[in-house]
Order: sequence, then structure tokens, then C-alpha cells
Amino acid sequence: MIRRQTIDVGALPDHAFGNRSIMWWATMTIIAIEGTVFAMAIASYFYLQGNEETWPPADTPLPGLMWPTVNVIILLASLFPNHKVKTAAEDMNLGQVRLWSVIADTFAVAFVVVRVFEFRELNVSWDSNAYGSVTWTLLGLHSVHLLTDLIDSVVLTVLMFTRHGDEPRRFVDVSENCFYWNFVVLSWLPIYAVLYWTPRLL
Amino acid sequence: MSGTRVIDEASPLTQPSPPRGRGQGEGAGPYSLPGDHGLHRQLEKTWSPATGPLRWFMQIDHHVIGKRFIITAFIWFALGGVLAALMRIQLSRPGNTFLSADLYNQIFTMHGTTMMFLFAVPVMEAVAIYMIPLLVGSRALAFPRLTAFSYYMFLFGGIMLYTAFFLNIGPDAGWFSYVPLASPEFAPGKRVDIWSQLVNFTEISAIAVAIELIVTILKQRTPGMSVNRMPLYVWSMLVTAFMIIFAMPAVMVGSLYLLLDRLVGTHLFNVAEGGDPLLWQHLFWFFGHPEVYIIFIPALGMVSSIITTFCRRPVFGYTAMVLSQVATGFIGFGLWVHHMFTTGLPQSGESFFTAASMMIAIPSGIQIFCWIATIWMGRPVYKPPLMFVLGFVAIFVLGGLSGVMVASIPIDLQVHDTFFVVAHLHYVLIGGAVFPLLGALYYWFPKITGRLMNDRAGHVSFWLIFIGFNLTFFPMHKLGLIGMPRRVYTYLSETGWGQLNLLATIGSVVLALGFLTYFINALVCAKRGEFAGANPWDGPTLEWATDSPPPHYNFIHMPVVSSTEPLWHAPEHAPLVTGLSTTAKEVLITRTFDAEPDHRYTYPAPSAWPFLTALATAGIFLGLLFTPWAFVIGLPIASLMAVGWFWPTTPQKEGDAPQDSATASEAVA
Amino acid sequence: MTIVLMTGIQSALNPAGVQAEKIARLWDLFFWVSAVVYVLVMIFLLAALLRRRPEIVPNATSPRVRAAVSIATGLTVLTLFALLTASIFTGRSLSDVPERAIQIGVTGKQWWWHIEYDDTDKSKRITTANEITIPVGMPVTVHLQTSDVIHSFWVPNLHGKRDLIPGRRLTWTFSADRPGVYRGQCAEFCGYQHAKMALWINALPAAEYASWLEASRKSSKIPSTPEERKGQEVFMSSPCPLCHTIGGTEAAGKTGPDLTHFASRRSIGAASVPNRREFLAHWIVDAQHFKPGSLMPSMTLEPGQLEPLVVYLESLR
Amino acid sequence: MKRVLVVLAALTLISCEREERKFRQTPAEAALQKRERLVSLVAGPYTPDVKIDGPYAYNAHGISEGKRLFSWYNCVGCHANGGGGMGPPLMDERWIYGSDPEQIFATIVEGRPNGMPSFRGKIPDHQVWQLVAYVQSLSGNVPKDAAGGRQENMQVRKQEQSIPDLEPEKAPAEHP
Repeated sequence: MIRRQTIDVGALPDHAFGNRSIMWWATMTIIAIEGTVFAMAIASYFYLQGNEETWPPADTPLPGLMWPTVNVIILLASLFPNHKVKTAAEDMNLGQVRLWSVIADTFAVAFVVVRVFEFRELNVSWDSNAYGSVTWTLLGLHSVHLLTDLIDSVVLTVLMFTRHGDEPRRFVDVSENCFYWNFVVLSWLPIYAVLYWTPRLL
Repeated sequence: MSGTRVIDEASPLTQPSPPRGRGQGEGAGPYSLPGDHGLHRQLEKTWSPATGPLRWFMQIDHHVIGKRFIITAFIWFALGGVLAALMRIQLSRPGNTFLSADLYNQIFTMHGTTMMFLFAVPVMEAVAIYMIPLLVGSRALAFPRLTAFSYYMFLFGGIMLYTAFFLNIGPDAGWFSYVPLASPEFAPGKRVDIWSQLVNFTEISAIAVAIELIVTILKQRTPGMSVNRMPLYVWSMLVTAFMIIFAMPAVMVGSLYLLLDRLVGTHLFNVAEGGDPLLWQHLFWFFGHPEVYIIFIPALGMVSSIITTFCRRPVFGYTAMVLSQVATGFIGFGLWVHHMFTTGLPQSGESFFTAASMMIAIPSGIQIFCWIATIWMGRPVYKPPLMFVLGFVAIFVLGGLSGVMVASIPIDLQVHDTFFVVAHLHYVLIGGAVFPLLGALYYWFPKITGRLMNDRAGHVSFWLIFIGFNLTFFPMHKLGLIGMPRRVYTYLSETGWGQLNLLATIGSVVLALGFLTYFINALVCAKRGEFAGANPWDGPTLEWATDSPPPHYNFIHMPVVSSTEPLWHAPEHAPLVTGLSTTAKEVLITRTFDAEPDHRYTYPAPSAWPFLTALATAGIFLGLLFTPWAFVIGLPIASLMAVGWFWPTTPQKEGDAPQDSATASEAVA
Repeated sequence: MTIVLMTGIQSALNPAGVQAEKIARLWDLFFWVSAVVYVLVMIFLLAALLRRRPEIVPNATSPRVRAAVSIATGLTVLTLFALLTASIFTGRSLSDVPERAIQIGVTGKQWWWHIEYDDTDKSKRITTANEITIPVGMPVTVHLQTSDVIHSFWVPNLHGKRDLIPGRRLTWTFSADRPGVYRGQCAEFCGYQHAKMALWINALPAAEYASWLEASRKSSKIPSTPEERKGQEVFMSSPCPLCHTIGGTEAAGKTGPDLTHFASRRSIGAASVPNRREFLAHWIVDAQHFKPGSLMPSMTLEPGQLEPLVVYLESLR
Repeated sequence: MKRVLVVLAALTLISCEREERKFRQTPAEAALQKRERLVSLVAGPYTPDVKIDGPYAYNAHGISEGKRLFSWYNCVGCHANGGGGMGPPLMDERWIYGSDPEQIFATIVEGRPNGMPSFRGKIPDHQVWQLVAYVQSLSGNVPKDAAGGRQENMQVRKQEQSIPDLEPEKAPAEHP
């Protein structure tokens, strides 16, 4: 008549931050996917560059450097509010999360606005030659990636202002979104270097 | 795995199973406690699937979506099979006019695209959607709404492709549609665009399922199932999911580039403006070769599960098997250039890929030897699943050897793009993946439907498929060597290829008969087959611990596992997990390596938003074929649908009602 | 001249050139090694299935079985290593290109082959289609280009295949050791008529090759009989000269095959139709019947024009 | 449910037409060329001016064949890639001899003063209709999804798909 051994998990918490939470793993896989997409696009860029003697081709002017550099500064600056949102989320401090989320989102919006100028300063059209095509494609991929994450962040910020905001799981989602934003910043730097410096240096 | 496992003659496997009632409700299996009946009714209510008029679109339960996925994938398989039959009729004799050149090109492209994108990868994921939560002892698949979304993307992709085909817009540039034949100048109209969009549909569906599988396997295993106690099938699905994550982006970028070249006029593949057709081949095959391993590795897992149950002992060399699967996954990424040996790449680069292509035969070889060793030490029971596995070994070893031949550059120069390669790919895909799949479906059929498939029909279908397959595809080795290229809609009589092609066509009839027998056997037995209890085969893994078909919540109490074959090692003494809420859809999240309970996570209710998001995304993809503005209009709509999907509906109730605490289920054994 | 029906006119198992010979030898090695490996694995499998089993099956794995598996794995690695080295040696020996070789330009077009024997002296240049005549024993280097999609030049009796890729000029060297007629076919899917894009290689002894060269360098035969003159007049007044060239006449179209020595070729439509009068007439009036999708348009000719045209074309030896 | 079938049938018609691979000259095309007229003066009672579409106007394969023939028959020699050179430009909305398909057909087959040669007997009729369809696509007068994409050589102008649909200018008063 032995009593069946049991483990009671009722007392375990109903949320977790960092790599204990399944949202972290999901974000990690999405980062792996988009990272591979960017890697493929950059590999194609260098593959096509290898075929040419002069890159960009003879009479194509170099892409403007001012706006992309502005964007780099915006993104690096956005790391600060992003960090504040992450720490606030992990402390589950709703007020701070709301405040810094709005600030972080303005950086993202600023980045998208500057990105429009960037496109105009590429000095090449997508259908003029392979260099133009691959430049536009790489910048376009990053723009779509950024746009979707901007929509994601704005929706999340709006959500934090609603009654659903004050739940542990929402804070986990916010901290994962910040983790993803670090990837957005991280992925822009190599693309910036490839698009705007390789034509100048190589 | 201490102690000897006495093969008790009375095990249900060796005797005809006594008639049993329709699944005994709350499951009197080894992992139940007295007083579970109340819990069962409560859990059944909490985890009940969607109801109401729109319920078909709102389902998110992994059993419902898994079954739909499998059935839809096999519908595409049947359609692809019919196309193959048409091709075989056209090629049965020289100068045949059964199919016109244009129609034949559409048909062989549709056959390839259907089998690779719409059947092989999705069906392996579909079986995993159904079985992985059961095998790891979890109550649900991670991110259930994402499962629904990935099913609908897969379904809409298939519908788009076949609607286009019946409207004479079927793609006609081959399943890997090389540029410049697929570029706008040589492929007018929307045919190749449909192909590229289909690739986008199926790869989003595959990636979504891969994310779910990774999270479920790593974070939702039952306590005690540390990484060295995961069943081999679970390992194979983990390796496959990671391969999908790193392989699919290459074809995503490739199909995007092709669409841009065709619709917007970019010059990525236009040589005159600096592009390069080989860029397409590199991008496609960097995905293409891992994809065939994405199709093959789940089959390795299935074979291991079947051999464990039907040889009545664990697979020999567990660590060797796991390392081989992982090695196959890694090396699979390093040999895509063997598809491009004839394109004049530098010789030294190519011999690296010859070495890599031959090296991948080693892990597969190790697995074959371990299986044979298991059979040697076990006690095989000749039920159809084991027959399909033996068919697999016989055919796949031959396919692997012809693969080693094709890996050598000089031989590949003769046999590349000929019927020798057609024979090789069918030996490793039908032999390597479809045979284990048919065996696994036969093996898990009682768990999914609650009824057993008929053994006699199973054996008949196996022998028909085995003989038909070899009769069809073995002659193709010779055809390739005597000069018959791939994808020819006809050939002249002076080439002397007539007899072997006729033989292959006869073989394909037998093969079709075999598949037909198997499917009729499945369809009939789903309704009128013999009732199967929780464990008709006396299987060792967790899926056999719950009812057939399993309740929506899978396990009332998740067992604490102490070996890779929990049901063979005194399951009734295994400690049980209690305390998960019965009024909320709660799942236990455990740590990644040692599966220690970590925290609880509540899954969302059924909803139609994933369906609507998939519809909006499908609308964008279809619209993009005709105007770039479809993206500008479509993105806001799709975002709104996604917001609806993500938006929390009811406020989370704090503190549930009757907690299933340990005291309530205090039980005297 | 009917096409001689020799089995294996397009077979890698019937090598007639030194390159195909080396590949065939490598194939034999791979074939027999694989056959042995396959039989061994099947024997082990059957033995494992049919062996008599002891009453109680010990769960622990017996060391004998563990040793057997590791030996088998070791053997697999060794065999693969041996096959790899054999393959690399054959590959290297195939790729050493002899310096003195006949240079022939082959341009793949949608669904036929444009052949050019280049020569510094313009008058010695030969342009033909779908047939390459080579001397026995002499290495031949073909310069492969494509004017549209990717094709693949493959004559299995002589050598492996090499793709024709836009923007690249690949060379491929092979030689025929015995005189004969070898059939090759495009091996990379290239559109509607990929199936009927074949070519012939005529390997002639040195003497015959020299006389063939001489004959091919001459321009087209002047029509001698009134019917041939009528045929030439019909040819010049219909759309033919816009696409085809006949050396020595005003017809100078570059987009279709060169017809200067049309009658000496053994086939029409890239080896898809025998070069006989009734097929030629049918081909002119309705080429789509033989090669649906071919870029040769069907000619609508007045009654009484077809017969002289065919006679004239047959005279272009 | 019936409405869905009607929509599907309509869809079938349009897309089938676009993707049709018409390798052979259909009898309809043979009958067409007998009907083109140069002047609106007609003997006898009034015969209606029948508006006909060229057989390849909606056919993607026909238009792409027309594009190939445009360079194979050396139309690029005078018209360049549609921008005009010795011959008039074909990409604008100004049509000197009429923009209807049968008028373009007549221009190619009959030839025109100031240098347009007559191709009667030199280009088979179904190929002339393909050229007609391509010339129409040069000024965007064919459906976008049937028009051609970029070509496999140097970028000389926008791809036909991106050329806006230019409404042909109303012809000036009849020539005296």
C-alpha cells in the first residue's frame, strides 16, 4: 500500500524572464532566421561584387554617407532607452516601462523616417544594374525587418497602456522585444558597413 | 537501462489483442491516480476545442491541426502521384503524343514542386506536430495559434499552386527553376512567379512549425527526460527543426530575388548588367541539399522508434545514433555544390565537395549498422511497420551507395541530370523517407485514430510498394547510363531507351496499386478497424501511456521519466506531476538540459485570428504577383490581423479555482 | 542515308574516347565496390533477422556486437577514403588539357547547336549546325557559349557533360579513339524542346577528315538544273534568307542554322528528324509537328513552290 | 456558390488566354489579314469598321515572341529599342499610321512611305501578329501581366511591364 510519489508544481511561478521563458527561445529562433537571411543577402552582395572589376560599376556614383551615418547614431542611441525598458520590464515597473517604451519607439520612428532619405540618396536605381539591384534589395530587406519590428513595438507599447498591461507575461513579452531590438541594432551595423563602406574601400 | 527485460510471451504485441471498448475515457494507464475521473472531466472542459459555427477555422489543438496537416499533405501526395503516373505513360514508348511538350514541362515541374515543397517537408512536420507533445509528455505544442497559422499558409500555398495549374499557369521551369530559363525573357507570363510564391508560402509554414518544435522539445519535456533520455525520434525532429531554421532563409532570399528580377526589373541574375545565373544555383542548393536531409532525418527517428518497439529492445548505441543524426545535419550544409559539378567551377573547390559528399555516408552507415545490431540482439515481430523499415534498409542502402557514386566528380559528369540521378533521388527519398513514413503512420495509426490498421492489407501493400518501386526505379539507373537525360517529354526510338522505359511504366502501375492499397487500408480502418487500447504494440515511449486517440490535454499527470523507454521500466512506480491548473490551459515549462520543472505557462484559447492572418498574408503574396502596391495595402491589413491574434482577450484570472494540489490527490496505491 | 542503328550510340557504358574510358573504368570500380558493400549489408541484415535467439534476450549489449559495429564503421570509412582517392586521381587526369587540339566554337541556342570551326584565315572558316566532324585520335577543344538559357553539352561515348552558362566561356576537351558516329544531347532543361536538342559527332580517320574540311570550306553549289534554280529563287523570295545563311548567295540570316552544306548533314532539327526528302518537305511546311515550340515558323508556300525548294536544298552538298 | 463559379470561369478565361502557348498559326489569324483597310472610303453601302484585337494581344508568350522577333528581324536597326532612330519612336502616344492592331499589321506588311520596308512574304503572318502585339506593349497598350519583363541584356529602357498605358493621340485630320 505504498503512496504514489507526486511532485506538486502548483507553487511554481507563472512567468519567467531570460532564457527560462519560451518567448526568449522563440525570439532566438526568429533572430537566427533573420540573421541567416541577412547573411545570405550580404553573401550575394559580395558574390556579385566578385564578378566586377570596378564596384560600383563605372559611371554609378557612390551612395550618400550622411543619412545612413545619422541612422547608425540613432540606432546606437536607441540602445539606451531600450535598456531602460528592459530593466523596467524585468522589475515589472509599469510606469517606467510605459515611459521608456514611448521614447524607444520614437527612436524607431525616427530611424524609419531617416531611412526614406537614405533610399533617396542611394544614387542608383534598382533596375539600372546588378549593383543597384543588390543594394536596394539588401536595404529593402532591412527596412521590412525594421518596419515589422516597429509595428510590433508600437502595438506592445499601446498594449502596456491598456488594462492588459499590468500582467507578468506582458513584461516578459516587453523584455523579449527589447532583446529583439538589440538584434535589430546589431544587424544594421554590418549592413551599413557593407552597403556604404565596401564600395568606398574595396 | 539496468536489469534484463524479459520478453514476456503474453505481451499484447505477440497475441491478437483482446476486443476493447472505445478508449476508456480517463485512461487507467500506468500514470493515473485514483480520483482522476473528476480531473478528467474538468480538464476535458478546459482543453475542449473551439465550438460554434466558425469552429473549423478556430481550432488550435495540436491533435486537430496535426491530423488536418497529415491528411492535406497526403492529398497533395496523391495529386503528385497522379502527375507522376501521367509522366510515366508519356514516357512509356518513344515519340508518344499522350502529353504535349508544354503540358509535360508543367507536369514534371508540378510533380517535383508538389513532392518536395507540398508533401515531404510538411508531412514530416505534421507527424511531429501530432506526436512530439505526446512523446515529450507535454500537454500541448508550444504556440498553438502559430500551428494553426502554419497549417493555413501551407493549405493556401497548395490551393494557389493547383488552381494555377488547372488554369494553365502551372510552373514549367523545373522544381528548381534555373535562371535564365526562369527569368522574364524566357519564361513569359505568371507561371514561374506562381512557383516562387509557393516557395514563400511553404517556407513560412515550415519555419513556423520548426520554431514550435524547437521550443516544445527544449522547454516542455516532462521532468526527468534530460537530453540523454529523449527518444531518438524527438532528437531527429530537433535536428530537423534547426536545419530548417538555417536552410530556409537561403531559398527565401533566392525566391525573393527571382520575383524581383521578374516583376520589378532588377538585374540580380542578368549577366549583361553584372548579375550571375550561378548566384541562383548557389542560393537554391544551399537550401536544396539541407532540405533533402530535412526530409530524411525525421525518417531516421521514425525507424529508430519502430525498431525499438518491434525488436523489443532499445536501439543499440544511443549516443552514436544521436551524434550521427547531428553530424548528418551539420555536414548536410557543406555539400550543396555537388549539384553544380558540371558548371565549370574550379576543380579544387569541387573535390572538397566530393569529400564532404562522401563523408556524409559515414553517419548514415553507422545508423544502419546500429539498427542491424539492434535487430541482431532483439526479437523482431514481423508486423507491417517493421516490414516497411526492412524495405527502407534494403532500398536506402542502395540509394546511399548510388549517392556515393554521384559524389565523385568524374562519374557525376556522366550521370548528372540524367535518369541515373532520378533513380538515386527516388531511392533515397521514397526509400529513405516515404517507407519509414508509411511504417510510422501504420505504427502510430492506433494512437491517432484509436483503431488498428489491418495487418494483411498492410503486408500486401508493403510488398506491392516494394516490388513496384524497384521495378520502376531500378531500370532508371541503366537508362541514365545509356544517355537518357532528365526532363525529356519524349525520346527517339533509335536511342534504344524504349524497353526500359516501358518496364518503368509497368513498375509505376504496381507502385500506384501499392499506395492505393495502403490508403484504402488506412481510410477503411479509420472507421471500421479493430479497436486499439492505449498501447496495442506494448511500445516503450510516453505516447503509449495515454488513451488512443489521446484526450485534448494528453496527460492528466505528467510522469517523471527515468529512461529512454519509460513504459518498459516499471512505469507504475514513476512519480507523477500534480498541481497544474485544471481551469486554465496550463503547461509545465521545464529547464532545457535536465528538464527540471521551472514555471507554468498558460496557452491561449482557440481563435480564428491565425486563419485571418494567413488569409491576409496569402492575399499579399497573390497580389504581389500582379502589382507591388499589394504590399502597401496588404501590410496594414495583415498587421491588424496579427494584432488581433496577439491581443490578450479575457483578463488573466489570478488564483484559479480548485487547485489540483497534492493533498486532493492523496492516494493510497 | 539512314541513321546507322548501333546500340549504345549515346551511352556512357560504351566509351569510344580516352576521357570516357577513364570515367567508365572509375564507374566499374565504384560499381563493384558498391555491389559488394550492398550484398554484405544485406547478408548481415538477413542474418540478424533469421538467427536463432536465446530464451532470455539480455538487455545489455554484448561486446561482440559492439566490436562488429565499430569494425563495420571503420571499413566504411576506409572504403570511402579509397573511393575518394580514386575519384580525385581520375578527375585530375581528366583535366590535363593537351596543348595541340582542334578548336571548335559551340554555341547553344534554343533547341539547336551552332558549330563554328574558327580559323585565322577568314575564307577557311566553317559554320555548320548540330554536327561536329572530328579526326580520330586528335584531341578536340570545344568553346562552349550559350546565346539564351543554360544548356549542357554531353556526348556520353566521349566525355562527361559541361554546362553552357550565359556570360561564361567554358572549354571542354575530348577525343575519339575509334571512327564512328556518336550521339549527344542537351542535358540541362532548357525549355519546350529540350528533349529534341541533340547533336552528332562524326569521328573520321585523318584522311577523310582532311577531305571533309576541304569540301566544307567551299561555298554552296551553284544550282545547275532549272528546277534547282527555281528552288533557289523560291528560297530567296520566301522568309528563309531572313534567318538562314547559304554561303555564296545573298541569304545571310544569322539567327537560324547555316544551310551552306545542308544536304551533307544526317538530320534536321537538331537530330530530331532524319534528313530525307519527305521529312524535309514536311519540316518546311510544318516544323511544329516535329518540334512543337521550335522557333522555326511554318512556311505557307504557293502550290508548285515546295518541290523545287526541296530539290534545291537537297543539292546543297 | 454559383457566383463563385461565375468568377472562377471569368478568371479561367483571362488567365488561360494570357498563358496559352500558341505554337501554330491558328486559322483565325489567317482570316484576319484579309480584312485590313487603309482608307475609310468604301464603295457601296456602309460596311462597319470591325474592331479586332490581334490574336496575341493578351498572350504573354506571343508578346515575348514578338520581342524576340523585333530584334531578330532587325526592327531595332531603325526603331532602336522602341525609342526610335532612323524610324519613328514606338513608345510614345503618337501613331502616324494608326494604333489599331490591323493598322499596325498593315504598316508592317504593306510598308509605309519614308523608309518603312514592306515585309509581305518575308515574315510569316502569325509572326507579324506577334510583332503587332509587342509594338502595342511598347506603349503599354497590353495588360500589365502579359507584358514582358526585363531582358537578358543591357538595360536600355524600362521593362514593358512598367511602361504606363499611353492613350493613343487622336489622329490629326485625315491626310488630304
